Amino acid sequence: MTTRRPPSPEPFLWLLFSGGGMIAALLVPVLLFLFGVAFPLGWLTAPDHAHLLSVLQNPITKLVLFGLCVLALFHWAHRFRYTLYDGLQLKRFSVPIILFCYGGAVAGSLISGYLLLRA
Amino acid sequence: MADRITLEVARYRPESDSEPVMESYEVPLREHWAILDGLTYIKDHLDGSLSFRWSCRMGICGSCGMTVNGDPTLTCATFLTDYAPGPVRVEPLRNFPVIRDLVVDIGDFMEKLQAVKPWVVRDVHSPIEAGEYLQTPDELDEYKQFSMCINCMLCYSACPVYALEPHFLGPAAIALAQRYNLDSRDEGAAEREDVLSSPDGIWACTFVGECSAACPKDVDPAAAIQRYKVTAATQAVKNFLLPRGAR
Amino acid sequence: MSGLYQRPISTFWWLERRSYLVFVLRELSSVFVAWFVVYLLLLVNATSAGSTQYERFLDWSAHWWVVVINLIALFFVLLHAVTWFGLAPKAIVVRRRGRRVPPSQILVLHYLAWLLLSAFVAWVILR
Amino acid sequence: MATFHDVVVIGGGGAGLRAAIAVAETNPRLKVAIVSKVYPMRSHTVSAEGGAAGVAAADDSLDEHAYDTVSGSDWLSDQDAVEAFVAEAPRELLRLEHWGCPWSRQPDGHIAVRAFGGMKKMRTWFAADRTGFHLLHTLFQTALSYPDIVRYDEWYVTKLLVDEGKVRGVVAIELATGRVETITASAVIVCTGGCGRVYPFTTNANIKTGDGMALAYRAGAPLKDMEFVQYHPTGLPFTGILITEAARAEGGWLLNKDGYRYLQDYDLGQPSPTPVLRSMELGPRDRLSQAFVHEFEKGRTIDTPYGPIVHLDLRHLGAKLIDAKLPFVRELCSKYQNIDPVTELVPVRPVVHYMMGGVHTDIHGATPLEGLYAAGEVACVSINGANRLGSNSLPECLVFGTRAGRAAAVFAGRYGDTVPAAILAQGRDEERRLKRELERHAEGHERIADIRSEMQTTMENGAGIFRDGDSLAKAADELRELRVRFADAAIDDHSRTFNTELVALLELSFMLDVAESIIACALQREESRGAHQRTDFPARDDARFLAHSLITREPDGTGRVRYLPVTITRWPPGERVYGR
Ligand SMILES: Cc1cc2nc3c(=O)[nH]c(=O)nc-3n(C[C@H](O)[C@H](O)[C@H](O)COP(=O)(O)OP(=O)(O)OC[C@H]3O[C@@H](n4cnc5c(N)ncnc54)[C@H](O)[C@@H]3O)c2cc1C
Ligand code: SF4
Ligand code: F3S
Ligand code: FES
Repeated sequence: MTTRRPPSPEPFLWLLFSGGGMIAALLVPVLLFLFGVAFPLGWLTAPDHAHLLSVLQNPITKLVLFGLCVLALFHWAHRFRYTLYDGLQLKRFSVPIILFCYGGAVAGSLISGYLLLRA
Repeated sequence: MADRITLEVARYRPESDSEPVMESYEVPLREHWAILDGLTYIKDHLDGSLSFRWSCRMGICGSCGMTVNGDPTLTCATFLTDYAPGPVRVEPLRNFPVIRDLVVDIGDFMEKLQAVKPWVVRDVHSPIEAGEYLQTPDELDEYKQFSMCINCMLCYSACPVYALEPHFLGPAAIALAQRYNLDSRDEGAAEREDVLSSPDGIWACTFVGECSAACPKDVDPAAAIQRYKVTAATQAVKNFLLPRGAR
Repeated sequence: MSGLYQRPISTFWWLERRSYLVFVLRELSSVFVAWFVVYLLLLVNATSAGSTQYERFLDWSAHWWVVVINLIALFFVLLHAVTWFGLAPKAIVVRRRGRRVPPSQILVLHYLAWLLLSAFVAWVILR
Repeated sequence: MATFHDVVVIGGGGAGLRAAIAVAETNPRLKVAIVSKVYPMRSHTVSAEGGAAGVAAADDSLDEHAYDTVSGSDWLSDQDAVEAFVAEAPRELLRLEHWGCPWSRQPDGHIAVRAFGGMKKMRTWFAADRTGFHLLHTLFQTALSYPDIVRYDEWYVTKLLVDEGKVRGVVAIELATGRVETITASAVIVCTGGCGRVYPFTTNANIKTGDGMALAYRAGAPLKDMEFVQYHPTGLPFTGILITEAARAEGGWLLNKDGYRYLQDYDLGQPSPTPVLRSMELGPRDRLSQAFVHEFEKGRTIDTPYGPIVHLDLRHLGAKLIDAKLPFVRELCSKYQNIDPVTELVPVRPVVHYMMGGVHTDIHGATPLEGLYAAGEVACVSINGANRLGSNSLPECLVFGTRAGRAAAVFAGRYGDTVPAAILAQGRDEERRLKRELERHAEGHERIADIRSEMQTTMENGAGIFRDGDSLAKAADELRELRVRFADAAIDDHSRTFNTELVALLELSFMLDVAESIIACALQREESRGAHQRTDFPARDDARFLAHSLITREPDGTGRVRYLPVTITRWPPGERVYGR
């Protein structure tokens, strides 16, 4: 019998990171293009409020958006943590970095949950 | 084609230098001459005190890795004519301590290699008399790519994470662990897990992918690492969900 | 052993090679993914607060600096998507009838999924 | 300072690693060390391509493998050794399979075998065409699982320590620091590989400088059959990189400048579209290399800047087979020759490849010097006689590496770790000598590389594929001159850290010893047999020379040759017949 170390959180963080990376790659470009570029620049007319609200209030939409927000935030947290470690060589500050990144992701997830539930 | 080319070679003599200095040598530029032939020409005819490693000069022993014009390269398998008209900068492999001139210290890798248990682990070794363990060509293909590693260290030299984090297990060691994990004859995956799935193991790799780009043998260590991340993460979820006994 | 030489690593090591720079940019894309989440939540908040708030949001989003940020964000998010799909086949090994599905096929599948999903999302919103 | 190990193995190639594991398996209480001038996985075994012979197929038999080996050796091998060898080879190859060697397989999962030159049956195990690479890495990685095997990586052995006729250790330089250390032992196994670098054009790696042969020779052990130097018929011009015999075993043809399969003119059988075992391109290496020289003399080879060549034609094999079975050949051709064997002809010429001779041992790997063992290419048991068959060498490393390891373990187990004071004193003497050498040669004038390349030319001219009394006598004279010049060789490098020039100097001095022994043995053998072809004595002469030559070093440094009868058990000398 091999003795096991206490389970490390890394695999779970990595799963969240990967899930976020995948969903972000699949969904964010189109959403960002529409709402961030095409509508503001008038290339396409923005949907009217009623339609958007009805889409938003669909529980499936809420679920998908919630998943997107949580995973995307953890994706950011994980990647950004390593970017700070490696890109800026800040590994010696790993505790505050971890708190900032994953703490930020948790806080953001809570906010998104609240906002989406309320919608 | 000019018939000579200049090699700018990093010289480091620990007794007298505090850091490497570049020295230029002119060597013949001939067809079929590898960078290594240029270096042996220097050693044989111009300056016998230049130190570098080489042996097979056929790209299989893994001795002759150096940084050529900034890229990690097997010097016996890249050719002077490809760099004409020069000059060509030849430096020791990055990310390793330099012992002398173009010779680096790879002791760190040798320890990591041993740490991942790169040998067949089995609960019961069947006797030789029972014949070979059967393994179909498809099963062989599963791990074959990862068994091609010549330990040339180009991947370590290319990986920025290893540069910043010397404790990182690194591409080749992980690829070799995967070579055994994926071998149908091996049962040691669980024993390797602790080392591989540690913060200094696969999780330190941020998938820069330069290791695979540098690898002269198409081992694709980056793929080995990513595949193991999937395996390790699945395993962790299983461990988390299932009670201990049921595993 | 007398003096080993350890090459110092510059803070700007990622400028030394093009591939390192691409890597660092790829990693930075995560910041823009996070920015998008913020932007999305602002949109959600405005939409649920009623049509005037929603119109306000639309006006704000048309400010030149917001558009510039979003254009940059879009660039990074696309970089993220392309690199992500490019690397995914390395991690994923799919087997069909005992044979390994070639990585190129997995790549194509990813792009197909991307295309279909994007079209679907656009249809839902623009319908 | 001195460290003690029960058994010290010099060399981390196929033979050395196998021997070290055998010691650890035989007696786990023994401390065993591997001292190697390169990291073990860089040893030259890594370059072996084609495969390793061992009877595996149902239609094959040990006797047939033995007969092929004995006739291939032109009856100069010891048949008791050959019988032991063929019996144990399959077991060793299987053991390697159990250790993880990625042997190529048949669809049903069993080991696949291929044809090889001079072999009547398909019995060569292979791992694509990187057999040596996989074999070496498997052995090395398996050796890592034995915590009791201590390694001295990149340590260069300069001397064997002998007291009262017993070998009790070595002196070695740690290359990284220049530190000289005495490593004492109860038994020493020499596994330092061959000496192809004595010649100018060779498949052998830079490290194959015959160190172990010279170390043993200087310590008083005899060298055996040194005149038998194998030329491989297919090396790439310029680099000398080997195109494995497997290329011909898979169906490749040798063509002269007229596109003609010239081997049919040399009593090697008639051409057929598919390969026929022991015939044509699958004849033995000595005969194929000799045929090349005859073609050259008839003006039917092609001139290139790197000497005359013929062509190896693989085009009819097709890309699929080449990629499956000969991927490394394709890689090497495209990298080093800029050609694609799928569509183009591969230029090849004979190239020095292997030493049949070496340190004289019995079938347990023991040399006449107590406590000294040898295995692998450095040793001569002999199973190779006057000509080695392709793919017999890797299993030889395994079989006799194991045997030497076991014998040394048993021998060392009887000793304690007390080492005679005389040995330690010798170690200190050697340390002083090395220091003096460095100082003395710092004042020298001759370039090491010049002496080395002249020695190589001398050997090629004097003791090439064909030799005669005159060419050999001339070579002997030239070597004597080179030795004088060597005394004045210059070292530019005065550093202790990784001084590769000092290593080059020591290697050159070893090579000069080996070269002299080759010439001396070749001069005395007035017959033609296998790889030793005397144009002045073209016939085999069993009456006088069905015997091993043994050369020992006299106190004045010269070699004395005597003969030892060949052991014949079941196969009386006969005619070597190929293609019929
Ligand atoms: C290109 C090529 C292809 C071949 N293909 C085949 C094939 O297909 N089939 C086959 O059967 N045979 C083949 N051979 C032959 C076979 O590979 C070799 O004979 C065999 O590998 C020799 O193994 P070894 O263990 O004796 O020596 P090596 O592998 O040469 O190892 C020698 C070891 O000794 C060490 N050493 C040497 N001198 C010193 C010193 N002074 N101090 C410390 N250490 C020292 C070295 O570091 C090294 O570790 C081939 C040979 C060549 C050149
Ligand atoms: S993985 Fe590739 S680059 Fe890295 S050591 Fe192995 S062969 Fe060299
Ligand atoms: S370059 Fe380094 S970060 Fe990972 S993918 Fe390769 S090991
Ligand atoms: S010298 Fe062996 S790999 Fe280059």
